[in-house]
Amino acid sequence: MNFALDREQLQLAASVHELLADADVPAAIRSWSACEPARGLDVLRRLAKVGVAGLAVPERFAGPGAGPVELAAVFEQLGRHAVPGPVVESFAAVPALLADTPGAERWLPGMAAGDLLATVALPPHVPYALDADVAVPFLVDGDTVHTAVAGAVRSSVDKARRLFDVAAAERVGPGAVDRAFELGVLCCAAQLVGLGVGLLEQASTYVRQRTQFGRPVGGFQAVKHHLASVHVALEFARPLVHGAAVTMAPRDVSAARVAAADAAYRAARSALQVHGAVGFTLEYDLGLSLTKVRALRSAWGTQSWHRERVLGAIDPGLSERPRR
Amino acid sequence: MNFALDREQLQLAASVHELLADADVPAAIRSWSACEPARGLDVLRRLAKVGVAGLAVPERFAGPGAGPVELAAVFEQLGRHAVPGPVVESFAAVPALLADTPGAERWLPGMAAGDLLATVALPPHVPYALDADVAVPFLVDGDTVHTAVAGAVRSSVDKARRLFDVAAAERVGPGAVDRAFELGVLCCAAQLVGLGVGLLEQASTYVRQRTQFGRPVGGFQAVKHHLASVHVALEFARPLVHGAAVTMAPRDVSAARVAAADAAYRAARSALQVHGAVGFTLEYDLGLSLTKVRALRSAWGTQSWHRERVLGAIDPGLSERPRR
Amino acid sequence: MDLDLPASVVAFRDEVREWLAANVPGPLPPMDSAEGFEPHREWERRLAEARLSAVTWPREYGGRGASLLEWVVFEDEYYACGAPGRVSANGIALLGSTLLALGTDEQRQRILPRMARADDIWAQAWSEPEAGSDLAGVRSRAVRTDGGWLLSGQKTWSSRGAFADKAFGLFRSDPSAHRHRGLTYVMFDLRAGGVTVRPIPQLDGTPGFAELFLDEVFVPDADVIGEPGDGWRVAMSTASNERGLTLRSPGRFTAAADRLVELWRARPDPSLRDRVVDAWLGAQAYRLYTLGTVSRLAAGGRLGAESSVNKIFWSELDIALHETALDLLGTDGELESDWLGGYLFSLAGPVYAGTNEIQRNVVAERLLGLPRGDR
Amino acid sequence: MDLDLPASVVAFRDEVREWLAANVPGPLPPMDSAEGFEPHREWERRLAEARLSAVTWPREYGGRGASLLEWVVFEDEYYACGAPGRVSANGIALLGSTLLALGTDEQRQRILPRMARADDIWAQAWSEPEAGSDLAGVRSRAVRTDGGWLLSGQKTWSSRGAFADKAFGLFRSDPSAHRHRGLTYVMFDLRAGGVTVRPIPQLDGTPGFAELFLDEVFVPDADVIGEPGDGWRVAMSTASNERGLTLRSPGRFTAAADRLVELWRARPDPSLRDRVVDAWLGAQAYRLYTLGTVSRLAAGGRLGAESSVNKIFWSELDIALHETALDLLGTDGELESDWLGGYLFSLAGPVYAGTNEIQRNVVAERLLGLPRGDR
Repeated sequence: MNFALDREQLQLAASVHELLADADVPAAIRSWSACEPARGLDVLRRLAKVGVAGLAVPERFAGPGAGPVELAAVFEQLGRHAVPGPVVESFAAVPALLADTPGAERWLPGMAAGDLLATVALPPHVPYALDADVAVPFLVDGDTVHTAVAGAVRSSVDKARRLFDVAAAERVGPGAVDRAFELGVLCCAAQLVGLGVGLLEQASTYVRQRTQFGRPVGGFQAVKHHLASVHVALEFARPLVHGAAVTMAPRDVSAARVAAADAAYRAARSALQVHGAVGFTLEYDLGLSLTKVRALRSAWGTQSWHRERVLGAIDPGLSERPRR
Repeated sequence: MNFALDREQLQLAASVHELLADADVPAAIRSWSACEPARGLDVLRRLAKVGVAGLAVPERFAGPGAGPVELAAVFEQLGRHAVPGPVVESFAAVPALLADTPGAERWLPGMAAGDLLATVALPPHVPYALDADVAVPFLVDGDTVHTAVAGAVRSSVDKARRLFDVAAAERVGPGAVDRAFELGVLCCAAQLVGLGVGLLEQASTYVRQRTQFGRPVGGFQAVKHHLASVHVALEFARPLVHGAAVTMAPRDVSAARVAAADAAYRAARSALQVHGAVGFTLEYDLGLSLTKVRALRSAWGTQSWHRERVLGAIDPGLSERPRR
Repeated sequence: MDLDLPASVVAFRDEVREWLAANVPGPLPPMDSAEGFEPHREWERRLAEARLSAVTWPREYGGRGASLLEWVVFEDEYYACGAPGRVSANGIALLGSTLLALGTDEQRQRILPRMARADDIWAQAWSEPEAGSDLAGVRSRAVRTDGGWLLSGQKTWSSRGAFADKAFGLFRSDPSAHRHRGLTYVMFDLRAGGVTVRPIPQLDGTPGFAELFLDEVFVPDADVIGEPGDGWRVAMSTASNERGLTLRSPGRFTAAADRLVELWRARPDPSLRDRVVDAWLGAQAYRLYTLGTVSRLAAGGRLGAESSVNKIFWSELDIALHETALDLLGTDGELESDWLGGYLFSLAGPVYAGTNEIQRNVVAERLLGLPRGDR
Repeated sequence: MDLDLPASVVAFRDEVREWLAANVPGPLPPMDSAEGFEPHREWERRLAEARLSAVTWPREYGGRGASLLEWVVFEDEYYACGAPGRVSANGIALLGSTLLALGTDEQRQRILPRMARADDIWAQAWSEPEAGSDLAGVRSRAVRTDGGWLLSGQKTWSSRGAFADKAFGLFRSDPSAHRHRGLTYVMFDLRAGGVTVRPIPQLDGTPGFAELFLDEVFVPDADVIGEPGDGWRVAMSTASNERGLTLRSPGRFTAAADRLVELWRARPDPSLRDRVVDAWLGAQAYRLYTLGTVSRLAAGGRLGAESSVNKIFWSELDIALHETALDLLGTDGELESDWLGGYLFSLAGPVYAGTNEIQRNVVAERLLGLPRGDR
C-alpha cells in the first residue's frame, strides 16, 4: 500500500505546470474562443515535447503508454491552467478507444507525436464532439467506432468549448468503449480538481492584494472561511480521483467525478464572490476557469447519473475496504 | 389586500410572549421531561386565562373560535418559548377535528376552559399520541374518530415529547380529519418559526456577552454572518406560514412547513455552533429548543412528504398569484 | 389578514395583461449590445405610451400613480409573459425615486418625463476602482467652478454605461472631509466633453458595465441633487426604503419558478426534486414577504435594515433557481439558453448593490444587535 | 500508487477480525454513565489481553508496534463489527502519544501499561471557563512546592471526567508570563485530596463531560511532562502530527456509511439519494485521504496544518451521515436509536478539539497564506 504519487509522477506534473505557467495559456484560451486556435495548438504541441501528447497511446504506437494515475496527475495540471482543446479526448479517451482496434495505426502514432488531435462523441453522455474543427472526429455507436463528419457547432458557456454535432462517416471497427468512457470521466474529474485548485490560487492571490475598508480583503474572516472550505473540499476530492485511477472501477470513477465537480463548483462560486465585479469580466482571467467548471459539471455524464451509478454499485460491508 | 397581522393579533401574540417570558418555561420543560408535568400544566392553565386554551374550539362550545391566522401568531410564541405539552393537538387539531362531530360537547367546552387537554394520533403522519398521559387521547382511522387507550411510551430526542402508542377504545363519530391535519401542520410550522426565533435570540444574547481572544464572540465576522443567514431564513419562512394561514390550501401549508423546518434547523445548528460546548449541556436552556426542532422536523409529516405535496399541487402560470 | 386584490387592482391587472399580450415583442437582441440597446429603448417608449414604464410615478411625470401593490401586480404580469428586460430600470428605480424624494420641482419636470419615455436612458456611476463595497471611499472629485462643478476621476461597474445617455453618482466636493462627508450627488451627460466611456465585456460577451473616465466635465448647479456635500444622505435616503423593495420584484422570481417547474415536468430527476420545490417556495416566500412589506408601508411603516435581508434572499434565490434549471438540463446545461443567460446574470446578484457580505454585517449589527467588530 | 495491503497486514487484519467476531460483547450501557463505565473498562481489559487496546504502541507498553496502516485496518474492523466505544481513547490518543514523544522512560513505564490495560482511565483537562477555543487563556495555576506542584483552579469540558481515574492538562506555573508561555503540562489523580468533580449532563442525558475544581492538589515533579513552563510546546507537539491523523479513524465513518446505505435500501427516498451518496463517498474520501497521509508519513513526511483540514472534514461528514439517516427514518427519526445517539454525539464534532472556525482560520492563514487579520 503506497497511496501517493511517486517521484516520476510528481515530476511529470511539475513539468506540465511549469510549461503551462510560462505559456500564457489565458491568451491561448481567448484566441481559441475566437476560432483562432493557433496559439492553443502551439501550447498543445509544446506539451507534446514533454511527452504529454496522446498520453494514453500505447507504446507499440510510439506513445507514452501512460496509465490512469499519470493521466490523473497530468489532467489536474491541465485543469489548473484551463488548457483549451480536446485534451480529454485526444490524450486519453480516443487512445484507449482505439488501442486494440485494427487500423488504429492511421491515427495513434500521429497523436502520440503531437501532430494530430482526435475527438469523439459517445452518446448519450458525450453527445457532441469537442473541437471537431481542429481534431479528427470519431463517433461511437454501441461498440463500434466510426470516423465522423462534423455538422453544426453549438456554443457552450465555456466559449473555448466548441461542440459539434457529428454524423458517422466510415466504420473503423470495434472499440474499447467502456475503457474510453471511464478514462474520459476520470480525466474530466482530474481536470475539475485542477480547475478548483487554479481558482483557489487566483482567489487567494487576489484577496491578499485587494484592499477594502483599508485592509486586505483576505483578512476578513468570512473570506478566509469561504476559501478554507474550498481548500478542504478540493483536498478530499483529489484522493477519490487518485483512488479511482488505481481501481478504475466504474463506481470509484463516478464517485471521483461527483466530488471533483462539486468541489470545483464550490471553488468557482467562492472565487467569484471574493473577486466581486471584476470576476465577471471577460478581460479578467478568472472567467476562463469559471465557465469551464460549469461546462465540465455536465460533460461526461451528469452529476445525477454518476451518483446513481455509485449507489447502484455499493456493496455494503465490503466496498469500503479496497482490495480486501 | 392587507398581509400583516392586525392590532388584536399582535396584542394576542405579545400577551402570550409576556406571559411565557415570566413563567420560567425552561423549568416547566425540565419537569415535564422528568414525568412531572405539574409545572407545565400550570403554564398551560395560565395561557388559558389569556384565552389561549382550546384556541380553535368554536364559539358555540364557549371556545375562542380562533382562525388559522390567530393560531399561527400564537404558535410562533409557543415555539419561541418551547412550551411543552400537546398544544398543537389540544389547541388546534382536536378542536378542528371534533367541531362538527356529534358528542363533541363532552370535551370541547372543557378544553376551551383550560380544564382538559386532548391529544390525537392521525396515522400515518402522526403515528403516536403526544403526552397521552396528561390528555384525552383520540385516534383517527380513516374519517372516523375514536377515543383511545394509551399503550407503551416512546422516548423522543426532545425529552419533553412523550409519544404513546394508542389503540381505539370507543367510536366517537366522523371527524373533520383533513382540516385537523392541515391545522396541525400549520401550527407545527408556526412553532418551528418561533423555535428558530427563540434560538436566534439566545444565540445573539450569548455572543454579545461571551468573550474569546479578548473580544465578544459576536464581533467575529463568521459568527455574524451565520446568525444573519439564520435571520434571513426565518424572515422568509414566516410569510409562508402566514400565507398558508390565509389560504389553508394544502400546497401552501406544506410549503410553510418545509421552509419553517429548514429555517429552524438552520437556527438550531448555528445557535449550537456559536455557543460551543455549553450548548450541549442539559443544564443550559439552549438544548430544550434544539431537540424540539429536531423532533418537529418529522412530526406532522416528513419534509420529503410535504415537498412532494407541494410539487404535485403547483399549477404553473397561476399558482404564484394568490386569488387571481 | 388577507391576500385579496381590490377590484381596482384586478381591473389594472387585467388591463396590463391585455396590453402586454397585444404588445410584447418577440425576443430582442441583448440589452447591452450595439444591436440590442435601441430596440430596448423602443420597447420602453411603447410602454411609456401606455403609461406603463414607471407605473408608480405621478401622472405628470409619465406614470399613473400606481400603488405599490399595483406595482407588484404589474411586475407579475410583466415577467409572466416573458417581456424584455428593462433597459431603463436603473434610472427609474434608483435616480427616479431619489428625484421624487429629494429633487427640486424643476429637476423632476425636466428629467422624469424624458426618463419615463426613454428619451434619456440613465447609467449608474457609483463604484470606483478603490471604492467598491466601500462606497464611502469615493475619490472622484467635483471642483467648484462658475455656475456649477467640474467632475474628474474614474468610475467603474457603471451598469448600462456602455450605451446609456446620462449617468448619476457621488463625487467628492470637499477633499478635506472624511469618507461619508463632503460628497455630492451629481447627474451628468455621458456625451459631454471630457467623458470617455470604456465598455467592460462580461462573461456573457456583452458589455453590461463600463468604465467612465471624467476629465473636468462641467455640470451646472441644476444637476446637483440635494445640497452639495450632502450626497451620502441623498444616496442613502432611498437606498434602504423603497429601493430595498423595488430593486427586484417578486414577479421575476415567480415567473422563473414557474418555468422551472415546467422544466422539471419535462425532465423530472427525482434527486433534483427538493431543489425545484425549494426554489419554487422561495419565490412564493419572496412574493409574500413583499406583500407584507407593501402592507406595512401602506400603513405608514418604514423600511430600514430589512432591505439587507431582502437583498440577501433574492440574490441567493435567483442563483438557486438558475442553477437548478441548468442541472435539470443535464448534458445540455452548458449550451447557450435563456437559463444559461439568466444564470450568468444571477451570479452578479450577491456582488451587486452592496455585496452580501456587507449586507450580512448590516443584518447582524442593526437587526441582531451584534457588535460592529472589525468586519 | 497502489491500495494493496501487504500480506502481513492482511494476516493482522484477519486475526483482528476473527478475534473481534469471537469477543465483541452485545450493546453496553452508555460509556459515560455509572452503570456503563465499568463494563467499558472491562472491555478495554479484554482488548488489552489480546494486545489490541493500543496497537501502535511498542510491545513493552502493551501494544504490538503496529504500523499506521495496521492501525487503519484495525479501526476498520473494529467499527465494522459494531464494537463498543473506546473509553480509553482520550488517554491513549492524546496523553499516550505525548508520553511516547516527550515523556521520560520512567513515566512511560509507569503510566502506559496501566493505561493500555485500563487500570487507569484518563480524562482530559484542557478547557477552562475563560479558555475554550482560546487555550492559551488558561488561568489554573501550578504553584511550586517541595518536590512538586500545587494545582488550583477550575477546568471544564473534561471528557470522561465524571468517572475517570486520572487527568492531564495545562497549568500556569509562571503567572508573570504571557499566554502561551509559562504553562506546564501536568498529570494528576482525580481521587486526590483537593479535587472536586462535578459531572455535566449532556443532551443525551449522560455526563460526557465534567467540571473539575482543584484546590491545592499536590502533584510530584514526576508527573510533569517535559520542562516546567514548556507545556504549550509539549501539548502542541503531538496536536498537529499523529493526533491529527488518529483522532478519528476512517473505519468509524465507512462503517456508518455502510449502515446508511443499508438504511437507504430499506427505506429508499429518491429525494435523499444525493445525500446518501455524498455521505458514502465522503467516507471513502476520508479513508483514501488517510491512506495518503499514512503513505506520506511512512516516507518520512510530517503533518502540519493539514490536521485542520482533516478535522473540518470529518466533523462535518459525521453530522451529514447522521442527519441523513434521521431524515431517512422519517417520522421515527425523533425516536431514540443508535442513529439518534450518534447524531447528538456528532454535533459536538465542529466544536470539539478546536472549533471549526479556528481550524478554518488556520487553513486560510497557514495553507492559503491569507493575512492573520483580527479573526
